Amino acid sequence: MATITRPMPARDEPRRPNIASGDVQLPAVRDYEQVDREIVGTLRPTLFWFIGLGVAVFFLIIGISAWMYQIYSGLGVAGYNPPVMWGVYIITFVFWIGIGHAGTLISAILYLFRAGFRTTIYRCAEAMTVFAVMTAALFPILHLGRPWKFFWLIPYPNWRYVWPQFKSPLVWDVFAILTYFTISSTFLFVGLIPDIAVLRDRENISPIRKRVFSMLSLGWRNTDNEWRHFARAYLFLAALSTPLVLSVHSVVSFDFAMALTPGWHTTIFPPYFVAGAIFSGMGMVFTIIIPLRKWFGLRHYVTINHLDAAAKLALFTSLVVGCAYMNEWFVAWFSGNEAEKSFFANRIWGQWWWASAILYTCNMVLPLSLFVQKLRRSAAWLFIISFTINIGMWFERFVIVVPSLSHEFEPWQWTSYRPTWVDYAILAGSFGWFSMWFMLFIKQLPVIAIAEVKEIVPPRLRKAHPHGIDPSGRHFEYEADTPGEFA
Amino acid sequence: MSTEEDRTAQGMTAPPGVKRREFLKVLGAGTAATTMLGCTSESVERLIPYLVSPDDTVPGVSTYYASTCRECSAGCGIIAETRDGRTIKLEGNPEHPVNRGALCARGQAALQGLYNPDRYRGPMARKNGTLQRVTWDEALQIFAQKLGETRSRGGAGSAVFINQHESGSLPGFIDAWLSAFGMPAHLSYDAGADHAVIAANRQSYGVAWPRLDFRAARLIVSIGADFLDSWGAMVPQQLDFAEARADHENAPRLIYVGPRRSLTGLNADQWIDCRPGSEMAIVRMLAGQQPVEAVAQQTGVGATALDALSREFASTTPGMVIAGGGGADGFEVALAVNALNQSRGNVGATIKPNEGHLGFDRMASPAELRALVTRMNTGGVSLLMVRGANPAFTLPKAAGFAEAMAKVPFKVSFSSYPDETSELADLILPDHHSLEQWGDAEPIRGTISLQQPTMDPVFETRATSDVLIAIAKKDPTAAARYSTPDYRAWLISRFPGGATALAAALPRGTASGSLGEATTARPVPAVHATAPIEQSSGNMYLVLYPHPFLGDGRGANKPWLQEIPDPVTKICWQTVAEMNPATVERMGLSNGDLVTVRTAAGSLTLPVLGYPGIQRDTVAIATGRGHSHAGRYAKAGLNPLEILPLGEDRAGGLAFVSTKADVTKAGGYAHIVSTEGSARQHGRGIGQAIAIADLRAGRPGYDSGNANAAEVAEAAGQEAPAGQHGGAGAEHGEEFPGDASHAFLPGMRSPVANDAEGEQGSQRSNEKGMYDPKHWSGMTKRRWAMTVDLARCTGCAACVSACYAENNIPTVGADWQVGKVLPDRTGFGANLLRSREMAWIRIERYYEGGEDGSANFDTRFVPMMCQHCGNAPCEPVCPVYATYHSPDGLNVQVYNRCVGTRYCSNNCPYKVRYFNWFGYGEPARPQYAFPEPLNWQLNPDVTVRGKGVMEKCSFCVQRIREAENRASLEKRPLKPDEFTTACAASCPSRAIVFGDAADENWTVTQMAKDARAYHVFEELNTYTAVVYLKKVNHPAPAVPGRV
Amino acid sequence: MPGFICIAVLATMLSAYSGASSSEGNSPVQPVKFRHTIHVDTLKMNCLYCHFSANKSFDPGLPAMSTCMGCHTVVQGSSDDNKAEIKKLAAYWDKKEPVPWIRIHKLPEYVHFPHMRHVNAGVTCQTCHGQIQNMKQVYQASSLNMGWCVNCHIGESNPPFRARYDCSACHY
Amino acid sequence: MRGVLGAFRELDAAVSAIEALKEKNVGLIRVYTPTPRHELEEAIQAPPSPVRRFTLIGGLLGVTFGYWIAIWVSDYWPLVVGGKPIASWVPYTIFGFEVMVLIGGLSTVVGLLIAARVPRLTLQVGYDPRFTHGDYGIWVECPPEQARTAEELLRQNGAVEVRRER
Repeated sequence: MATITRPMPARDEPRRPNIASGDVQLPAVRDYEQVDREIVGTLRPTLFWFIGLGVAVFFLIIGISAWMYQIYSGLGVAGYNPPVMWGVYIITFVFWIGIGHAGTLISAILYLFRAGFRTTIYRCAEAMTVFAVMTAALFPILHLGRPWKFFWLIPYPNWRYVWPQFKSPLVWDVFAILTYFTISSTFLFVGLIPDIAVLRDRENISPIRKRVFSMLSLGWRNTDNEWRHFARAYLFLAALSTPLVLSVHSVVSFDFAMALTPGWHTTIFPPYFVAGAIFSGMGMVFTIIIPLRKWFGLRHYVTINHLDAAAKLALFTSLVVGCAYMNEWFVAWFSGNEAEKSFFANRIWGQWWWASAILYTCNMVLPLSLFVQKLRRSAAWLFIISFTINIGMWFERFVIVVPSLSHEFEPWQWTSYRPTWVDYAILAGSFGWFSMWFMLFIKQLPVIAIAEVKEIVPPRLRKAHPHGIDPSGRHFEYEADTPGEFA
Repeated sequence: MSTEEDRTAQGMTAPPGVKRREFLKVLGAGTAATTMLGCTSESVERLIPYLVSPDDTVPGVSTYYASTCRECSAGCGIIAETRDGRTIKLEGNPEHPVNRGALCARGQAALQGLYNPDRYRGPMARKNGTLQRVTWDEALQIFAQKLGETRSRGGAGSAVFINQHESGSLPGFIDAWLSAFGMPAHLSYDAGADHAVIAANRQSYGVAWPRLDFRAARLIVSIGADFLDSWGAMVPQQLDFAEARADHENAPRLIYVGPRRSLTGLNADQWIDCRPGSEMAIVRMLAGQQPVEAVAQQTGVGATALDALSREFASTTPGMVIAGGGGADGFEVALAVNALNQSRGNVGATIKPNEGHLGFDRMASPAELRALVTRMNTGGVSLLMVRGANPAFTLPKAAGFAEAMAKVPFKVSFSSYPDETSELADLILPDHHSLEQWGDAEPIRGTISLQQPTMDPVFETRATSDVLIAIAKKDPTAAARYSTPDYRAWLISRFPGGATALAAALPRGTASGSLGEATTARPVPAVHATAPIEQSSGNMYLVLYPHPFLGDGRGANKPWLQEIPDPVTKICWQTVAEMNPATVERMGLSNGDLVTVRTAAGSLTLPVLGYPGIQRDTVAIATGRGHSHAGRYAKAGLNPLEILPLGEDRAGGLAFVSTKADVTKAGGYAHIVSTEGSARQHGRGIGQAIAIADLRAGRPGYDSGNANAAEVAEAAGQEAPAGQHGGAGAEHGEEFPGDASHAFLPGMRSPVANDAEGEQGSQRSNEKGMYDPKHWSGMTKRRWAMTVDLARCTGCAACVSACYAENNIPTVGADWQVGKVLPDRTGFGANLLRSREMAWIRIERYYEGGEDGSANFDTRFVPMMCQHCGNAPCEPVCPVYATYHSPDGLNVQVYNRCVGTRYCSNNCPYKVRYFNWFGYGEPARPQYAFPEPLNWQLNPDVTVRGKGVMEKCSFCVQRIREAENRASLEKRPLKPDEFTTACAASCPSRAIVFGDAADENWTVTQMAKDARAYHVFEELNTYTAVVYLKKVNHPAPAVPGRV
Repeated sequence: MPGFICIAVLATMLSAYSGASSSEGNSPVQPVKFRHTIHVDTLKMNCLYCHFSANKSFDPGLPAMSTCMGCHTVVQGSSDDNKAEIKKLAAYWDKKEPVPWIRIHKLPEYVHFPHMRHVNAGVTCQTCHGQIQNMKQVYQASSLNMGWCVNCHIGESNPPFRARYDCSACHY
Repeated sequence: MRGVLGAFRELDAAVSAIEALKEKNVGLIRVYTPTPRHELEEAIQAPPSPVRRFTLIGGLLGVTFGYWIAIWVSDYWPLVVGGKPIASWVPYTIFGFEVMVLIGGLSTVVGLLIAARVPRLTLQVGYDPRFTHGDYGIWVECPPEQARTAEELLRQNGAVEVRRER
């Protein structure tokens, strides 16, 4: 798991160089002790944090009570309007699952690609993944007509002799999501073990935490042996997670692609969904990491260079998604299929023009601004963009789910759709649920991977400071690039 | 079928009324249809045995009683399926000469009258202002006493008895009773009947209603005569018409003349959209008494069309001209039309007076009731007795019946249900429902149609006839006339052959012979004639028409009739003002905008609906809704009779089209409660049609060969008829194969069976179970399938109501069924605004052509139910096998397995799956669709679906299994056409055929091989088990006479 | 995997009391202690004498009070407690009230069980209702859950009586 | 077990100490480092980790189970849906894959735990909390007679603290 440190650019290079993502450094972090001090310091609860947690729980309670009401009186309380049989719940399900993709992407795929900028943001993203999947997993159950029967989707021996129907994309979902949840949470935990060991050994930790941490750390001691196997295991987990990330959202996209509904029945969905998922994930990462680095005073860990590199990834995925949109239009026109054509006309110019407009603006047009380096390196702008991305991606799913169903083969059954307060309450509740977990996480466990940060911090040497050392043991002069960037 | 002795042995222990419920429920406990909650209730359930078991009834096995339908004056024969003491389903009586086994929506809904939750539980008397329950003894006592007082005051002569018109012995019985007390003969009143036509017929033909032989005619010109809606005896007329049209070669062409295209109008090949009140001119033109130009000028119809009409009429024999529509000059028009028929020799050929229908004889006209109003106002009425009829609602508000009635000293109502009239009564002696009492009808000369109780009374009601006898027995003078204990005995005493003959006749439901007196034409009283419509003021002509189901408002408290969309407008639970879309646009309105319709008599504010089938200067409103006191469901909608000025035609019939009205924008908006999504097919080939010429020439002629029709029309130099824009048609012709694929027809083998043999799928699956043709269960030997002949279907929605009755389908439109969850959607039909209707079969009504606003558009009625696809898209997406394909070709929905992902519905191209959004079957909920005792009607063979599960058409699988069970009990195989589905059974057009398509001997197999056969969305390779047969269009001939 | 396992476990637990949960062994005390032992075992009465429609209807049929009194107007019982029970019955009859028997064998409403098909196929009453002729007080002998039905239908527990095991044979 | 524990401030000091110890091959060496460094890896020259075998076996088991459960269940109560083959292997690939990843990933973690001998209950012998903080450490497990040499080597190479443990 080594992020190779290399010689720094010389002083005469431009003031704001376009840093290769592999070269992102932490010039303001001088030694291991500083890392421990600063990151462990973030765990002290603040009043602001308690308020945030309170708000999250409040929204969660709203959502839960709405759900109880829905279970009691029936799904009719939600805004379903047959044949629009899926609505806000499925939209939100796909939305959260999508967000859940950035984490594993950053921690696994970028790890395989040795992208240096992942080091300080991956822990956050990974936690986000786990919680997002936990949120998403609620919705398939929540949207059932008889939620108390959800376990019939799980293959278990029963006296009925009846098993799930393995040709149904919904059963594929069950497997994909459970696998994804298990693997990504395992991945998160494995990465956490050395850091928990660090926390365990620090003096300024309360005794209760110390006990808990010593249990969680599994008696980790940082021996060479442990590190050796750890590196291997981590590599293989990454290698397994990489195809998993791609597969999960492909499977989710099958929910639609396997149906013959116009607008769903298309082969482009898997790649299109995966790209969209990563895009939305990056959006959420920004939404979370930018305030965090400010409040936790970690701006010299998550530097502008990190954000810059991440923004490039977001830009790329946005381009992929945009390409997919245009492809949809083309196919609708080129196929000459009557149903497909009229459905698309209705989606873009008809009944649902406003939803499409929001979608295309937020996902195709605004992200183009990231071509401008100035904007890419402005935390404020990235924060704004991250919001539009989240909104845009929710509406992408809306545009996929609702207009297709409301304008199908049977003209007699063309309808409209309007959510009720129950839909909105449960949507709000899902955000409450997600934020609650995240709030709890950031004050219990390090939001930045201590051990991995230490890797890219220059080790202490008997020679004079400041300098780094490369694998061959050769010393080189070390200096901060782009002075003042983390001021 | 059983005779009446059997039932009298039925010793029912519990008293009638609600207490009786539990006892009945557990009787059928083995198959009791209570809500499916997904788990057995651990609560202690009781099993209550009979005290003395009835000899003929076997618990869990239905008994069938033949009787007579009293929902309208036609007098159809019905067969009541009774299970464990509850009547659960009505079917037409196949051996009955009137309806030959068919039954209309209103007939089906008779059950909801029988089990109506708002029925009077027992007799009531007005004590200090309010109606209160009393015992029967008290009630009879009060009645007898009042009678005595009236007579002692010498008021007997001024007592009045109004009866809901019916044929048979009862009218005579009542008159006899009245005369015994020295009272005048009763008024037999039917607000739904067309008095003008009846009077004219009697004058011209000597009978009230001659038989219309559509089969003999080659050209039918209907001048506002809606013989498929509610004009005359609907069911027999529809049977004959469908038969006539089914013979494509010699089918009569139907031309409809009138301001509004009713259901009949939509079934016409051509529509002449004349102004209201100008029908006479057209009749004159046909009679050659008036030049075309003048008529064109007067009617506002294109001269070319009129010219073509008159030439075609002149050159086509035999023809048939019929009139109706309730115009102010309805009587004159009808007379003129009759004269026209006589002059052209149609009488005897196509119009057969001597085979007339007797259902409309001896009917009192509204004029007589209006005369009564004047008498009541002047205190000239001492005692008013009303049975069934509801004049306070069915007469225009202007008539002031209610106010006048209040002036009558004592008013007795025999009505079974609360209504506007009984609300004003001082004493209510609730009558039995027609399914609970004895009676007879004589719809056809020489045929007695018998009416017998099919079950014990639901409530503590008494047959009015029995009440009258009881009263008479209290009275010394009158008692002598009544030897018999009750009306049944009285009937038997007069029945030719007596009890034995009656017992023998009951199983068939009919007997030859006659009970009714000879037809006597009633004297027409002085009529309150109205001025010609042109003289009234207003910017639009006002046309009121009776709702096809609700009629004069009788059915308004039956949720089925409120929920099943109007066949024409597809409106439910609501009253709207129909105007031509062009007019709506011109007035700067759009659908749902509120308009105020103001006449001399008052004004009404209601939402506007654009309907292309209306003449441009006309606004039309349906009557029958907007009750104030007729129960919980009847509150829906508005009553246009409130703004109808009092006016009668020369025969004393009510003039429904007698005035103009001022239609102005009221501001505000109301959602239109309609099940219609898009009224256009957008070239999807759902309802396909073929021109007769193409059919003859064997051309596929996709989409009614409109191109051809257009050419013909051009040749004829008139605007092209019937759904052209053949361009579109041709274009789609390339997309969807025009001719039907019989790819799956060889033995109609289901692809499932093929797959089991590996022909389609892979051989990887080593276990094929019952899908293996060699499997011992042999289930793959059958494939249940259905054909729907669009050339026969008139869109009357009888099938829909039959399906509601058979399959325990909940109605969801009542406003309390929505709760407070849809703030923007409240009031009646709120659930339907989110298109949550549950009808397993629906009638889609598509327009073809006429986008330019021309009068001639073609209408396609497509009954759409689950197509039971061989390759069903809904099946593979269900995660729990809740829907799958059974080896005998059914697309099965297993309710108790369904978890409610609703994915199946998303994936259904036909959109025929329906979801239980609320607990419609759970009594504790506001959404409960079967409030006590409506739940008595629930079919025990069909599970009542619980909250959160999907449901859909099952091809009446319960009937399939029942037939299989019967066959196995009798140790024989199924006989071809042995049974059929509920929709097919009730269809008055015989458009639906159901059966085993894998067996050559079933009719369905032959039907499916018709050249017109096609599958909806064939290009999706769903291998549907439902085969549609294209509609056959008869465009106007190019040259005079038939081509 | 933990997630997977615990949900599966939870599911299995839930399934225990979901669907047609088994009330096997349920044996309530009836208002009148009717003795199948005496009527069937000792007197060798045919089941169809009382349950008259079991061979021609879905519903097995419950004997009318008149059927009971047909014999018990004369038969007064041998032992004392029998006499007592028969008196109870007579009391009901005099009051012209039916005996409110407590239901023991109950299938959910969404299952349609045609008794006549089974009886005519030669399935004995005992197959499902247990050795009822030996039951002093009737109890539910079989679980009556779906697996139990299916075992017979697929011809596993009782090959000669195999029948179609298509869902729509019973669920509609 | 007994031996000598040395703590180092600097990385290169620890590296040289390891080389020295290996040269004299004094006892078994266990190195503590706050974060993995290639310099140390090279100095130690440990064999490759066995974890990969766990991953391979787990993955193979997973894919087999995935396919098997799907096909077995379909054939257990054959019901045709949408006219498709009762056991259609193509979609079942999804189960093969997902379960492969699941079992594979979990067995990898199991492999890690087994190979790295965690979880362990006691940390006391030959360990110091500072090794998770900033310092490097070397634990030389050796008989007492060699302990002295070890101590000297460690000190020479700049150990900030050396202590014997038993």
